[in-house]
Amino acid sequence: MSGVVVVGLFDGIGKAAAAGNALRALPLDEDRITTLSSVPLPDGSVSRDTRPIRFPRVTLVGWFAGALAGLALALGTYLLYPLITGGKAIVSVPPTLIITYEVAMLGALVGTLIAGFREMGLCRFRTRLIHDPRIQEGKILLCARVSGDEQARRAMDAMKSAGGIDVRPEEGEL
Amino acid sequence: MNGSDHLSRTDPGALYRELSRSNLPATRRWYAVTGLLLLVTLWGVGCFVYMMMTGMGVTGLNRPVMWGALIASFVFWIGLSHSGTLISAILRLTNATWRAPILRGAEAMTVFALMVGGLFPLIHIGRNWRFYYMLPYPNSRQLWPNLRSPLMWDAVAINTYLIGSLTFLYFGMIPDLAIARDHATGWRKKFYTVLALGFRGSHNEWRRYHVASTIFAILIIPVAVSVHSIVGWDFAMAKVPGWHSTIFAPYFVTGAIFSGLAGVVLVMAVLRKVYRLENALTTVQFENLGKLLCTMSLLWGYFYFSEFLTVWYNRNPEEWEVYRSYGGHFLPLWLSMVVCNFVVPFPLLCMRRVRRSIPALCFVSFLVIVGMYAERFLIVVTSLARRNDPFIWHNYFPTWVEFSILAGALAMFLLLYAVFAKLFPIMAVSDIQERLFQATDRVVGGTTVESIARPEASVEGGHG
Amino acid sequence: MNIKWAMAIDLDRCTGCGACVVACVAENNIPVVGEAEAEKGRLMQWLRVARYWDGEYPEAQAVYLPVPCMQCERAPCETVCPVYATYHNEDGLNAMVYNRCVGTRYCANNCPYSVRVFNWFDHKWEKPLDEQLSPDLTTRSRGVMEKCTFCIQRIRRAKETAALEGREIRDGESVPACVQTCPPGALLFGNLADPHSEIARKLKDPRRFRLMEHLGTEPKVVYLKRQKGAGR
Amino acid sequence: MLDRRQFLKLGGATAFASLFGGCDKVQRTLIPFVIPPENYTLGEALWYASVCSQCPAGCGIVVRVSEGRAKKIEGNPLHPVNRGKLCARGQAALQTLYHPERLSRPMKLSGARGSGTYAPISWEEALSLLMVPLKKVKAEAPASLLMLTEPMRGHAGLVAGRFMKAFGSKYRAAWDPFGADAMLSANAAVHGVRDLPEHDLANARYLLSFSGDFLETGISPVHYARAYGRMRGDRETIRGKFVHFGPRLSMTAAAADLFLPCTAGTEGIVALGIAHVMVRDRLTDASAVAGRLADDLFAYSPEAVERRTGVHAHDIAAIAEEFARNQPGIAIPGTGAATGPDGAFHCAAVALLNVLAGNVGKPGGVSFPNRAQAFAKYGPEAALLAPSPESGYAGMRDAIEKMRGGAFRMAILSGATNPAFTLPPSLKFGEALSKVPFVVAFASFLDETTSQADLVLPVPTALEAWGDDLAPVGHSGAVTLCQPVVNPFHDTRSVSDILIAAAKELGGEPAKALAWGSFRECIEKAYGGPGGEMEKALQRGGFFGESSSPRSAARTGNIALPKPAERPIDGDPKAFPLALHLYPSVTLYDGRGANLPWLQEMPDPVTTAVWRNWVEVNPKTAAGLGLADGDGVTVTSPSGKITAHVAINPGIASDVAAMPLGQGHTRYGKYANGRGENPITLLPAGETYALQATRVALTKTKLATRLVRFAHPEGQWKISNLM
Repeated sequence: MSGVVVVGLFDGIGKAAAAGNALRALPLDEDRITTLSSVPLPDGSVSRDTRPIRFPRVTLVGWFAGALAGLALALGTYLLYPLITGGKAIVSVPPTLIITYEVAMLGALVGTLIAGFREMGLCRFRTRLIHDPRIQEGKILLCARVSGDEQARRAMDAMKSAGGIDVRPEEGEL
Repeated sequence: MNGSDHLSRTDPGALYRELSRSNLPATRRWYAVTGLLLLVTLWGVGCFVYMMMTGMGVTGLNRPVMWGALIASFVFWIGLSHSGTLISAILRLTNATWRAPILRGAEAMTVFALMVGGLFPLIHIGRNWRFYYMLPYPNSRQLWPNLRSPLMWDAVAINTYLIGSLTFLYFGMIPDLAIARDHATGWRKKFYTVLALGFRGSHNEWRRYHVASTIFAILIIPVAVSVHSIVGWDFAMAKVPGWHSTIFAPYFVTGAIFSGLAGVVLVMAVLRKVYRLENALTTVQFENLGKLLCTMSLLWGYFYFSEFLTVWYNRNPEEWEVYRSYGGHFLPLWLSMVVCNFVVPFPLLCMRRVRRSIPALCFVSFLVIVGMYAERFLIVVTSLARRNDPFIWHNYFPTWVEFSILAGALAMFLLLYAVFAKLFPIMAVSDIQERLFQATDRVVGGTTVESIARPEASVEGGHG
Repeated sequence: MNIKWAMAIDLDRCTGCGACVVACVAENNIPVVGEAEAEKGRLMQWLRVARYWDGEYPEAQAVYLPVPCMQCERAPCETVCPVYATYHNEDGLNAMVYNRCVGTRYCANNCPYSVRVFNWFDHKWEKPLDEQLSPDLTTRSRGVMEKCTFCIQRIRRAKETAALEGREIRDGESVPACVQTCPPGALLFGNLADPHSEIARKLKDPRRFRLMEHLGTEPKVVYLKRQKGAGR
Repeated sequence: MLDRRQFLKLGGATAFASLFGGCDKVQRTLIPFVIPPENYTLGEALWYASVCSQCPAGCGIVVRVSEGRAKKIEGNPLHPVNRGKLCARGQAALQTLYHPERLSRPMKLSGARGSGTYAPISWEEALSLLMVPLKKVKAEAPASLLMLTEPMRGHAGLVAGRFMKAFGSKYRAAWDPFGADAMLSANAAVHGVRDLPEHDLANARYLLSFSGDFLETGISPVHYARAYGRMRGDRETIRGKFVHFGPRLSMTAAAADLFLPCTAGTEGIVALGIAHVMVRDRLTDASAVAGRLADDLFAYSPEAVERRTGVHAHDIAAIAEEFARNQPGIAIPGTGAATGPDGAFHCAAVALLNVLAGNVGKPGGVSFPNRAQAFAKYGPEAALLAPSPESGYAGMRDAIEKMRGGAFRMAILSGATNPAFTLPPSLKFGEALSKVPFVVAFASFLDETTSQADLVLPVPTALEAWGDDLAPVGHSGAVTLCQPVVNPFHDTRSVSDILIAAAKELGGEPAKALAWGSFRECIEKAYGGPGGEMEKALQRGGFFGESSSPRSAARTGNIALPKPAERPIDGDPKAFPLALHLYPSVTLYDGRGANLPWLQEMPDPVTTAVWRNWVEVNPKTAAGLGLADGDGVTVTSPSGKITAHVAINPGIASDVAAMPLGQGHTRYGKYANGRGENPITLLPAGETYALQATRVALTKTKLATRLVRFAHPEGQWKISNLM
């Protein structure tokens, strides 16, 4: 999805919101507009997140994968090394539950971490990503992925007229 | 919000500079302090190596006191690790607004306390160089761990908790690392660039970041509870009078949170003082921690009383001998436990003046730390020293080797913390920014109060 | 043949003389720790003769209680070992595999009888005292737990002899060193699973009791109470 | 799993295969850690029979030998004395063989006399050093040779006795600190037999012990302990009852059904009180107590006895009745009663009870086997092979006096009884020995006595030597044979071998008297030589077949009761409030076991102390003196002063301080030295070797050492928690 991204810095959420509205009026699809900011902005204040958040399912998958691994570890130990201890049965349930539970939680945590990273699009060190460190001074970087020079020009106009600073087209991924 | 054109009421750049003072280039004093800590750590390591080469006999352990100060410290440090992540997770979930300044420090405490605490079982085993016998991997010796052993439960649980806490700490730190990256120059720039993993603050990132944080917070709470429950079960599973008690799991968790809170107070006070974070860490945070501490003191007192009552009423001779020794050989220890954990802290913490005075709160927290260490020591040692067969009773006192290792562990914890604070954002800058962003002053009648605007609760689904 | 080794200790016969202790030390390569270590509570003897006082002068009494490993049927020590260093062998004994032991000492904590001893140091046998070491069993290195084995090496030898002669092991063919030497014959050892063995008959005695029976460890060491007065 | 034979078979197959098939069959799997190493059996062990020399009881042993090294000592199951059983001291005898401080080479004095510094020399030099003065003494004054030994039994005694006789000296003193002098004279007075009785405990229904120590250190502890066990549990419906009188709750007393503490030194009076009741209540056949005896007994009414002994009158009466009604019963005196200044009186009073109960010569009673019968063929020399179990104290005193007077030009020392340690220092044995110009010691270890010699010759331990033995009790006429169970570990020669060699070199009379090539030859000649019967006997451990016919007691009526000695024990009761009760250590015996680590580390049965000695006192007495358990005290008697630690014994009479013998060595190697002080120091040099001969005072002292005990001071009272 590489292409030209028009970016503009705004020093207030009101201006950014106005620019966002102008972009949407171009028209530009909701999923082509996003913001970069140092604090999370409420959804819909400038841009709206249209992609459903599905990765919590991976947490569930991780949990079950972990549970299976834990169960396999516990049962495998009993069955592969069937040493009688304490005069008790070879397979014992409560320790199996504990091990299963702990490994399941581990699976869920690791699953969430990996899925979270993927979903957030982190760890893309080789791709050129749109960024402007000035957001750390409280600015909001409004980004709009445009197709074609015409759309780019109109988008830049819209941003500039909404009070954007340093409005420019950029090559890179969002 | 409110039509304000400012993201926040303070200059974010200035805010970052204020909160990241710990990351300033190291001063001579910093080198002196960490150097000293390093020396003490190395001394502890040296004593451990000496113990390993000579034998466990250099400790004060004996039959029947086969576990001593090292295991008490294990329980203590694992307990200390509890508040950080647990509190942070609970506060995150409940959206407590005052939480932001203490999150990072508390989470870091969890990780380092776990790292230090997790070393103790390895230090204490008789053949440390064979610790890998406890790892499940195929080998020609036909060795495999016995998962019936509570020690294995412990190993698995602590492992999960350590990984979870590290994840929690790191994940929560990513936006701050991004901020740091954008401010940094030189090698730090590269360092933070790698660690921030390309986080930029896009709307999608923020949204998913919040969801993932919430899931982590949800996941880590049961893990934290289970870890200290299992540490409690290490003891409760044993046929040792004084250990074999059903109340141990919740009792240990309570004690862990209690000591952890005291640890958080101390760490926060030190951070506040050393890095001049008075603006971020205000009396609000301390007072709230004080209130929690007061609750936990009461809760601890309740649990201890419950435990005591059952044994006292039952007068099972085997268990009663353990309690009798509280009035005998172990009286000083028992007194310090009760006084430092309940008798002094509870009434003091009921006073607003004490809660709002940072030195007073630190004093109480220190007492609690001492009291909780005494409690761990008492649980581990006394029960063993008064075993079922009275003929072989034997008392125990740690030797210089054990004291050195304990000192080394404390130094290691502080060293890790000092280095961490030097390299990483010790204040959750983005959380503080977020809070300031959401806050506004509102006139209500004749006064002006801070008002918080909350984004809609947009988290869908937790974990399964 | 089904085997369940057991020991009977007749407290009515035991005089507390300690012959069993030295026999055990001699048989099992048990190190001498010296006065300083003894003071720290680190005697290595696998078998102790506990001496309890009871009553006040002039009715004071000394009660002797020899305590070897109870070889519990439901052994609390076995379940807690993270590396299976101690487990149940085919004869129902708590076998200890020194090689596996990493020294968590959990087993010792979980043993209500406190009969497990730990090698706090590498114990040395001053030359040429090492010549007395029995080749039938190893010496134990530091960091390893050890305990009474019912002299498993003697059982092993007797079993091998029996196997070579193509028969089953006979009652009394193998007894631990302590039982062998006990001057008043207070100790008796045998196969409880064999209804004709001496021990099976002896343990029908109504005086039988087991140490800390309420803990449910099902010890295979059974005591016979002291009697009072003449006659039975 | 492989056993040895399978392994050998496999080994053979492997060797064969490797010739033809190459070496591609290398073992690839390790021995997994699931298998305990004890499941592999290494090599075959051999068992050799011999005799135990850790005390004079003469138990038969079998020694397990593996790869030429002795590994374990067990009782010889065939031996009549111990029937396979063995005590702690016997088990520990193995450590004498491999003791790091054992003498391995002859040594010549290199420093001042008595300094204990020696230089190793060769056997040639050592023998010439021995022979030159020996020849000179033989030529000039043969009567000035002194031989100081422990009592030597069997042919070793014969060799030594003949040697001295042929040499021309009559000064052969044999010293045994726990010799049964008092019991022998009491038996002579009461039974008319000057010998040790055989107590048939196994068949007795009632057992009265007066300070008896028969289960721990008495004449034959294993023999008695085994019989005691049988008395308790071997009969279907009968369980022998055991009542103990004595000032101290000892290990033996602890085994009793009823322990009745009495004032120190009053055991005989209690016995007479019982006798009084038996006569008064006609519980005995009156003919036994005709004449003077009845008059003598009149004074010992239970009430009078209660006043003197502290034992309740009703207890005495009840026990007298029980004793008389439960036939057969036995009354036994122990070391504690026999080693008082009037030990003979106590022993006689106890022996009288056996007579009154009519148990002499009956199963379950007391009998007198004929010990001399085994060596009857030697005629008058039989006494050399089966010496009477006396302490030889008179002989020692005489020898010391003569040494001091310069009567001896040469002394030969041998044996483990260590007179410099076990005799009261006030006898000045060491000083007297230094007056002897040349002293040669035969020893395995340097101790307080042997370290005063000019020449020390290493001897084999009992496990490496030939010999024979006749046990004092329980032998049933059996002669035990000793053989070297292992090749001598060091280059050592036995006393008998050296005496035989010396006799040969001296020529003349001695050479004729000791006409053997070696001591082994002497034994072989005596028992029919190699092959045949002796070989079988060696395998079995001795000649156990023949049993001697018991002698009946020579006297049954008209018994004269010995008068209680009117000598009070040393010390003014005001200055020295406590009677000192010395007893042989259960672990160290007379002190010879003190250098064996196994014994030092075996907790004492009563105090559970290890590695050090102590003084036992009653808790009330201790509290009265301001002493707590474990405190250091100075024990002062009129004759000396030592320090020790207090060990509370709740079952000891309140006017008694008890100490075990055996510790307090100064020159017995690193395991024995510096473990407290020798309580013998407190004893006066009396007419008899009396251990209960003085009173002491205790004063609190700070000591650098601590008394280590196995038992927890609080926990040891909590038996109720356990049962």
